Amino acid sequence: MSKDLIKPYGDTLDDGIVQLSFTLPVENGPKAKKAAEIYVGKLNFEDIHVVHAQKIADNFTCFIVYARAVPTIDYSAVKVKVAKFEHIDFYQINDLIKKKIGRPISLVGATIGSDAHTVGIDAIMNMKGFKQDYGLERYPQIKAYNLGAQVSCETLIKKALEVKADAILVSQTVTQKESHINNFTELIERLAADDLKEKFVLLAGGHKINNELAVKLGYDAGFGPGTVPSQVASFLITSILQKKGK
Amino acid sequence: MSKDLIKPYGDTLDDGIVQLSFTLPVENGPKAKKAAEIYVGKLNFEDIHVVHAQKIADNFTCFIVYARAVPTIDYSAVKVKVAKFEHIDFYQINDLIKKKIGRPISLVGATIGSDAHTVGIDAIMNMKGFKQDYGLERYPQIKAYNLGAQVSCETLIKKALEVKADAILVSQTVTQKESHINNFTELIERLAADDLKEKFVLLAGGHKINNELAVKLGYDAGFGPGTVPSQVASFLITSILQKKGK
Amino acid sequence: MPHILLKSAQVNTVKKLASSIADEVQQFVSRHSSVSVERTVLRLYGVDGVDSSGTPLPNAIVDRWCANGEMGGGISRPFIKAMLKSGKDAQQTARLIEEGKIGFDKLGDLSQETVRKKEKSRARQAIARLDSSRKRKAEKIRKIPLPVQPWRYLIVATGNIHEDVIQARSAVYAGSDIIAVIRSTAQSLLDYVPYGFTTEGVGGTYATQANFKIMREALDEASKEHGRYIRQVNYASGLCMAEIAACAAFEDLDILLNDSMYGILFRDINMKRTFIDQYFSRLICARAKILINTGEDNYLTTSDAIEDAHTVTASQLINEAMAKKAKLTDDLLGLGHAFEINPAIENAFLYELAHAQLARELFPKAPLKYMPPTKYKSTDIFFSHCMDTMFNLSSVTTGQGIHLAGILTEALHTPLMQDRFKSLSSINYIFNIARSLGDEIEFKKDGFITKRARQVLDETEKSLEEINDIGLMEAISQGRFANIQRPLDGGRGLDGVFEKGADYSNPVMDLLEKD
Amino acid sequence: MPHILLKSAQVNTVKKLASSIADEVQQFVSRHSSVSVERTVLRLYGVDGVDSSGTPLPNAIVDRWCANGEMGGGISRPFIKAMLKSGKDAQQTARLIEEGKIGFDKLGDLSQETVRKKEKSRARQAIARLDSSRKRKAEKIRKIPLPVQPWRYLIVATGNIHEDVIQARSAVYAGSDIIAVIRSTAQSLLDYVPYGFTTEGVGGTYATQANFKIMREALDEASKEHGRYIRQVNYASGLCMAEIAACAAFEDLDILLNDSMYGILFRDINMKRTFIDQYFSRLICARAKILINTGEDNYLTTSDAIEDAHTVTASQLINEAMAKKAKLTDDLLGLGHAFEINPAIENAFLYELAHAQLARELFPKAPLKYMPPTKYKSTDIFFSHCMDTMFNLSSVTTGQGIHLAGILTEALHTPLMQDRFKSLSSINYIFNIARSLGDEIEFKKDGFITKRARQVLDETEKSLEEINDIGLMEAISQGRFANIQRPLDGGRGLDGVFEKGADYSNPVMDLLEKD
Ligand code: B12
Ligand code: B12
Ligand SMILES: Cc1ncc(COP(=O)(O)O)c(C=O)c1O
Ligand SMILES: Cc1ncc(COP(=O)(O)O)c(C=O)c1O
Repeated sequence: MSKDLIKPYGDTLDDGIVQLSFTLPVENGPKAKKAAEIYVGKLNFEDIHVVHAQKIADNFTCFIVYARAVPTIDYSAVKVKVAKFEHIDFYQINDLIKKKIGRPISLVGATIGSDAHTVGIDAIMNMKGFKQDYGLERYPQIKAYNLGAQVSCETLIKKALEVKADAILVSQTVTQKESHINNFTELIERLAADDLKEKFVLLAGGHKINNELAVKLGYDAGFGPGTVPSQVASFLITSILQKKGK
Repeated sequence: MSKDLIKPYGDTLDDGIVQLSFTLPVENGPKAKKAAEIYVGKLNFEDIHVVHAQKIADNFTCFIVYARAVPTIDYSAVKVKVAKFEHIDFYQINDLIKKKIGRPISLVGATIGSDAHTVGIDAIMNMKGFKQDYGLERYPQIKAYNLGAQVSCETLIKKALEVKADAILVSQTVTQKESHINNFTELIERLAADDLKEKFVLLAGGHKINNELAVKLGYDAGFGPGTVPSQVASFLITSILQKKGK
Repeated sequence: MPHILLKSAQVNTVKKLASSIADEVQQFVSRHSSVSVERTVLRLYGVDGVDSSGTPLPNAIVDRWCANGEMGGGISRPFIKAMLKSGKDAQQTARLIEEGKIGFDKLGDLSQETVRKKEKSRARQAIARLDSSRKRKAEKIRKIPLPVQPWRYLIVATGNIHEDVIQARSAVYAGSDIIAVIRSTAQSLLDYVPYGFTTEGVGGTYATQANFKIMREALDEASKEHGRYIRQVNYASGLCMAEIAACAAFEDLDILLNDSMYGILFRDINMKRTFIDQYFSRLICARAKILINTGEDNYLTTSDAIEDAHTVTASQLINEAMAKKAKLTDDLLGLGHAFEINPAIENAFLYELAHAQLARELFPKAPLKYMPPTKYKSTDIFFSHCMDTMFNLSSVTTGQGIHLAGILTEALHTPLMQDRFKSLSSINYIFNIARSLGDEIEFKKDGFITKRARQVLDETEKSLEEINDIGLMEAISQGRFANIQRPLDGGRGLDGVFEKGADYSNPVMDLLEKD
Repeated sequence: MPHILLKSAQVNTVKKLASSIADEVQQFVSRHSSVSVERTVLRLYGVDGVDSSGTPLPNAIVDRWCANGEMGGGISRPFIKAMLKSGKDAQQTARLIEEGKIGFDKLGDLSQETVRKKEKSRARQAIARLDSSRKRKAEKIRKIPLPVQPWRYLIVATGNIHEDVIQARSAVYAGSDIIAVIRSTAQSLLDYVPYGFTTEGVGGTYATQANFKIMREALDEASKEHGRYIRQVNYASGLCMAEIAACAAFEDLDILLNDSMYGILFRDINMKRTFIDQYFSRLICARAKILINTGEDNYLTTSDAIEDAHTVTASQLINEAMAKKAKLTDDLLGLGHAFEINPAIENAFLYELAHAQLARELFPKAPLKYMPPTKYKSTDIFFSHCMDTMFNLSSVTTGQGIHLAGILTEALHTPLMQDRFKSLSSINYIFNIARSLGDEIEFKKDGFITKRARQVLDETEKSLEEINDIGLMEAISQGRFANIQRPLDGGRGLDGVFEKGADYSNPVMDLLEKD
C-alpha cells in the first residue's frame, strides 16, 4: 500500500474501525439487529458488530455499531480550498491599512433573515472580541458597523452603501431547512441585481459555515467556529488590496 | 417507496441520518477534515457534516460526523436464524423432563481455552442463576456440572463422557484475534474426530455470541448477553427430545 | 437539601426592592393597552378562525377597529355593541364585522347599562372557560399523578406537528415528564397567532391552537399509557403573549414560557409593548393555572455566567414581583436559571452548585426551571454528554423543579429522536443514583459554595438598588441584562401600544384582577 | 475532604486482626520457597537470556538443579559454587551450566566460608542494582515532577509493544499520568517470563524485560515533552511474581499489580505458591520503590458490590498487613477498590461515596487504586460514558490516588485510541470542575453515607475475626473472597513449591529483610 492510502484507525494501522449510531423505524428484536447489520454492510463495511440495539419508541430502534470500513482514499489527492491570507496581528493590520490604503476601511456586518443569533457576529465585531483577540470595532483603522440580528438584506445593503463599506460581513447560525443557504443566496442575488457584487468584499460566517461553502455561494471567503477577529481582518486587508490591485 | 423499504431515521422518515466516529492517521487541519468528508462519501453517504475534528495524538485525528446514508433495504426480505424453542418455566421444564425423558438430563459446562471469564457460564449454571431466574444446578431434573474456566477441550470431553452428558455448554468471552472462534472450532473438531459430535447437544454462549455465529460454527444454538437459564433449559429440552425423535 | 443559610433580612430587602421596581412598571402598564391585549379579549369572548385572506379574525377585527380611530376605550365595548346589534354570538358577530356587514362606525345607540351588562356576562363566560380548563387539569392530575421533581423536560422541534407527536411519544417512552413544542424561528415576531395545524416550520413548529390540541391529545394518551401526567409546554413570549396564553388555556396547556423581559432583550420587541402584554398574559395564566417559565437562562448565552450571575438573580426577583402582581402563586413560578459556566474554569461545578442553591433558597416554593449547558457545549458529543451528566447531578442535588434535558448534540442540531433517548438515559441514571445526595451532604459553613452564593446575592442587592433608582426601563436601555441594550422606543410592536382612555373598558381584566 | 469519622479503636482492632492473619501466613511463607523465587535469585545475580530451545536461562538452570534433587538448600549456594568454579560472571556461568559444561552434581569442594562470602557479595551487587533503579527514578522525578492526584491511569493492550507505544503516547498527549501495559491473556499461567520484545499477544502484550524497556524509553521521552513524570505499570501476579518484580526493577518500572490473593482467586494458582512468591516479590518492590497495586476491585466482578463490600475492605487490610511485613511503606500501597454498584440501585452513588471514603480514611497515606465501573457497563457507549463520569467525580471528591480510567467501550473491546481520548476528556473535565468539591462538602453526621461506611467496617471486623479464627488459607478454601473457592492444594504451581531445608540459603532475601 502506498503511504498516501489511508483508512480509519482503531488500534492498528488500517484496521478500518468506525463507530456508528443510528435509528431504524422498526421494532427491536433479532430481525431488527440483522437489518442493521445488513444495512451497514451496504455502507461498505465488513466485520460488522451491532453491539447495542435499544427500543426508543414504538417501532423505532436505535443501534450502536462497530465495523471495519472497506475503502481507502489517497490522502495526497485530497484538495481543500482554504481562504488564502497571512495571519497578521492587530498592530500589523492597522499599520498596513495606514500605509497601503491611506484611510480607515469601512465594514458593515449583520445576521440576516429571521436568525436572531448575534453572538457569532458580535465575537468578530464587538470591541471586546473573542478568545483574547480584539474585535474589529477596536481597530483604529477600521470603521465597523454591526447591525445586529434579524436584519433584512435590503437594510444591510442600504447601510453598506451609506457608509461606503469596503466589505460586508454576514452571519448565519440557524441552518435548518437550509435557511442559511437561502439567506446567503438572497443577499448575493440582490447585490448582483443591483450590480453591486464587485463593490464589496463579501464574507460569510457561522457555526456551520466553512470556506468551501461560502465560496460556492459566491462569497469571497467563509469562516466557521473558532475564528478570531484578527483572522478576519487579515483576510480583509489582503483581499481589499487585491481588489484595488495593490 | 414500498412500505418495507427502510433507511435510518433522525427526526423525519427516511432522512437517513447516521452518526459516525472514527480516527484517521493524519494531522488535524482543513485537509484532514476534507479527507474525512471524502472518506464518508465513499461509504455511501451524502450531505456530510464533519462536525468535530480533534487531534488525539501526533498524526492522528478523531472525527465526529453526521451524514445521510443513501441506501435503503427491504425489511421484509431480512431473514434471521433464531434458536427455535418455546420458552417455558422452571416447573414446566422439570415436568417435561420427568414425563418425556423419564430420567434427569445431564450437562457439562465450561469456559474453554485460556479464557478466565466464568461469570457468563456461572450465570447460566450456578444455583443462584441470573436476573431472578434459577440456574441449571437448581433444577431437580438436571444434573449440571460446571467445570469453571481455563478448561481444555480434552478435559471437557472427558467429563462429558464420564457423566454421560446429554449436552455440552461452552462459554467464551475473550474475542480478540478471533480466539473464541478458534476455541469453539477446536472443540467441534475434536468431537468430530472422535465421532462424538452427534452424541451431545452443543451450546455456545458469551458476550459476543449469537445464534447465527454458533450455528455456523457447528453448534446447535448460541446465546448472547441477557440470556437467562430457563431459556437455555427450554432450548435443551426441545432439542434433546428432537434428537431422541420424541 | 444542603443549605447556604441566606440572611433573611437580606432576602427581605431584595424582595422589597424587586417589588418596588415592579410597581413602577405596573403603573405604566395599567395606563396602557396593546392591540394584542385587545385581540386577546376577542379570543376570550369567543372569536377564532381566519378571514378569507387567512388573517386571524381577532386581528382583522382589531385592525378595523384601530382604523376607526378611537382606540382609548378598548375593543370590548364596541365589540359587545356589535354583538348586541347582531344578536349573534361572538364568532358570528366577528364574521359579520369582517364581511363589512357591521361597521364600528355605525353601532348605534345602546344604553351604557345594557352594554356594561352584556360585557360583564361575556367576561364571566370567558373566565368560566379559563376555570374549566383549570378544573379539567386538576381532574386529570387527580387520576394520573404528577411525577416527582425534578421534572424531565424535553423539546420537540421538527416543524411538523404530526412528526412532533412521534418525537414526543418517544420522549415520554424514555422518561420525559414534560414536552415542549419549540416554535418556528421568529414566530415571536409575528403580530398574530397562526391558525390551524401546521407541518412547515424552521427550528420548530408554529404555536397554534390547533397544534396545541393535537399535542395535548397525544400527551393525554401517553399519560395514561405511562401512568404519569405529562405536561405540555409552549411559548408565549413575543408579540402575542396574551393571545397565546388564551389559546393555551383553551387547550389545557400546563406551562408557558412567559418572561417579562425575554422578548425585549432577545427578540428586540419594544419594552412597553412587552410589559403590557406580559401582564395580561400572566393574569390569564394565573387563572387557568398555567405555570410560567421565565428566561433568565438566556442571559448567560450572551454574558458571562460567573461575572453576571447577579443579573440572573435580579431578573428572577423582578419576574417574581411582576408575576405576583399578576396573581401568580409560588407554585406557578418556573423562574429560570442555567448551568452555563465555562468548563475550563477550575471548580466550575462548585460555582454552579452555589448558583443553583441560591435560586433554590431564594424561591423555596417555586418549581425552578433549570437550563442545561448550551453555550459551552462542544461539537464533541461525547464531551457534551459529560457536561449534561454533571448538570443532571447539580439539578437533583439542589432540588430543582423543571429540568430541561441537556442534549449531547446541542452544538449541532435540534435533537434527533436518538439524541433525546441518550439524554434521558443520563438523566434517569443520575436522578436514580444520586436521588438523596442533596439530603446527605452539607456545604461547608463559610466555605467556597456558601461564600459564592452570598457574593451573588450581595451583587444582586446592589444591582437592584441601582435599577430601582433609575427604573427598569432605563436599566434595560443601559444594557443591564444580558449585555443587550434596548432603547425605550426601539424594537418591534410599539405601534400596537396605546394609552387607555378614561373610558377604557376590559371587563375580563377587571375580573381577573379582582378574584 | 469530607469525613465519616471512623472510631479509632475500631480501626486499631481491624488492623491488628489483619496483622495476626498475615502473621500466620508469614510463618508458612518463611518455611518455604518456590522455583520462581529461586529463578528470581538467579535473575538478581545477573542471569538472563534464553537457551537454544527458547527457554529462559533462569528456568533452564533451576530445572537442572531441581532434577538434581536437593532443593531444600536453594539455588544460591550451588549456583555461586558454579560461578566460583567457572571463574566467570553469572550470565556466562549460566551458559556453561545450560550447555552441560558445568553440572550441579560435580561442583567440587569449596569452603563454606568462601561460598558464603561470594554469595554475600553477589547479593550485595543485586541489592545495589535495585537501589540504583530507585535512585534513577527519584532523580527523574526531581527533574520532572509527578502530577497531582488522582493520577490518570490508562491501559494499552494491543498485543504489539510497538503499537502499544503509539497508544501510550496518544494517551499521554490526552492527559494520562500512568500507562499500564496489559498482559497477554493467560500470561500469568506461564511458569516463566518470556524473553525479548514481542508483537503478538491476545488481550494484551507479554510482560518481558525487553518490552518494559521499550515502553520506559518512550515514556521518558513523553515525560519530558509534557512536563510531568509518566509512570509505567505492569503486572506481577501469576506464577512469576518475584521474577517480574526483578525485571520491572531493572527497567525502572514504577508500579506493579501485586496482590497477595489475586492469582489464587482469579487465575486458579495454588495459594501456597502465591503466598510464597508475593512475599519475595514485595521485598523487591519495597527496595526498588515500586508501588504495588492490589486487586480487590476484581472481587466485585463476581460478587455483589453492596452485599460483599466488606470483603474488599478485609482484603485491603490483609494486603496492607502482608505488604508491611515485606517492608512496603504506606506511600507504596495502591490498595484496590472499585465503583461497581448496580446503577439500578437507588442512591447507588451514595453507597459508592461511602465505600470510597471508607477506604480513604482507613488508609490515609496510601495512594489508593480506584477502579472504574466494568461489570455494569453497557454496550450503550453513551450510557457507559455517564457512568465513568460519575466514577471520576467520586474519585476526585474522595481524594483517590490512582485513578483507572473508565472507558466507554468497556463492555465491547479493549480501548481504541479514540476511546481513550474520550475517557480522558471526561476525567480532565471532572477533575477540573470539581477539583475542590471534597473540601467543600461534608457528609451529614450520622447520615446515610456515614452509616453505610460504618456498617461496612463493622462487617469487616466480624469477617476478619472469623478469618483469624480459621486462618486465611481455610477462609479462601471456603470462598470468603469474590465467592470463589480454592482448595489448599488445588490450582497451578504447587509442584514448584518446596520446603526450605535447614541449610536453605537466599542471601538476597536476607539482605532485603534486614535493611
Ligand atoms: C446562544 C444561542 C442562542 C441564543 C442567541 C443569543 C444571541 N444573542 O445570539 C438564544 C437563546 C436567543 C437562541 C435562540 C435560538 N436558537 Co440558538 N443557540 C445558541 C447556542 C447555545 C450558542 C451559539 C453561540 O453563541 N455560539 C458562540 C459563537 C461565538 O460561535 P459562532 O456563532 O459559531 O461564531 C463564530 C464563528 O462561526 C464565526 N462567525 C460567526 N458569524 C460570523 C460572521 C462572519 C462574517 C465571520 C467572518 C465569522 C463569523 O466567528 C465566531 C467566533 O469564532 C447554540 C448551540 C451551540 N452551543 O452552538 C444554539 C443554536 C445555534 N440555536 C439553535 C436554535 C434552533 C435556536 C432557536 C431557533 C430555537 C427556537 N426554535 O426557539 C432560537 C431562536 C433563534 C433564531 N430565530 O435565530 C440551534 C441551531 C440549529 C441549526 N443548526 O439550525 C442551535 C445549534 C442549538 C440546537 N442544537 O438546537 N440561541
Ligand atoms: C468480569 C470481567 C472480568 C473478570 C472475570 C471474572 C470471572 N471470574 O469471570 C476479570 C477481572 C478476572 C477479567 C479479566 C480479564 N478480562 Co475481562 N471483563 C469482565 C467484564 C467487566 C464483565 C464480564 C461479565 O462478567 N459479564 C456478565 C455476564 C453475565 O455476561 P456474559 O458473559 O455475556 O454472559 C451472558 C451471556 O453471554 C450468556 N452466556 C455466556 N456464556 C454462556 C455459555 C452458554 C453455554 C450459554 C448458553 C450462555 C452463555 O449468558 C450469560 C447470562 O446472560 C467485561 C466487560 C463487560 N462489562 O462486559 C470484561 C471483558 C470481557 N474482559 C476483557 C478482557 C480483555 C480481560 C482480560 C483478558 C484483560 C487482560 N488482558 O488482563 C483479563 C483476563 C481474562 C482472561 N484471560 O480471560 C475484555 C474482552 C475483550 C474482547 N472482546 O476480547 C472485556 C470486554 C473488557 C474490555 N473492554 O477490555 N474480566
Ligand atoms: C422566556 C422565553 N420565551 C421564549 C423563548 C423562545 O422564544 P422564540 O420563540 O422567540 O425563539 C425562550 C427561549 O429560550 C424563552 O426563554
Ligand atoms: C492484582 C492484579 N494482578 C493481575 C491482574 C491481571 O492479571 P492477568 O494478567 O492474569 O489477567 C489484575 C487484573 O485486573 C489484578 O487486579
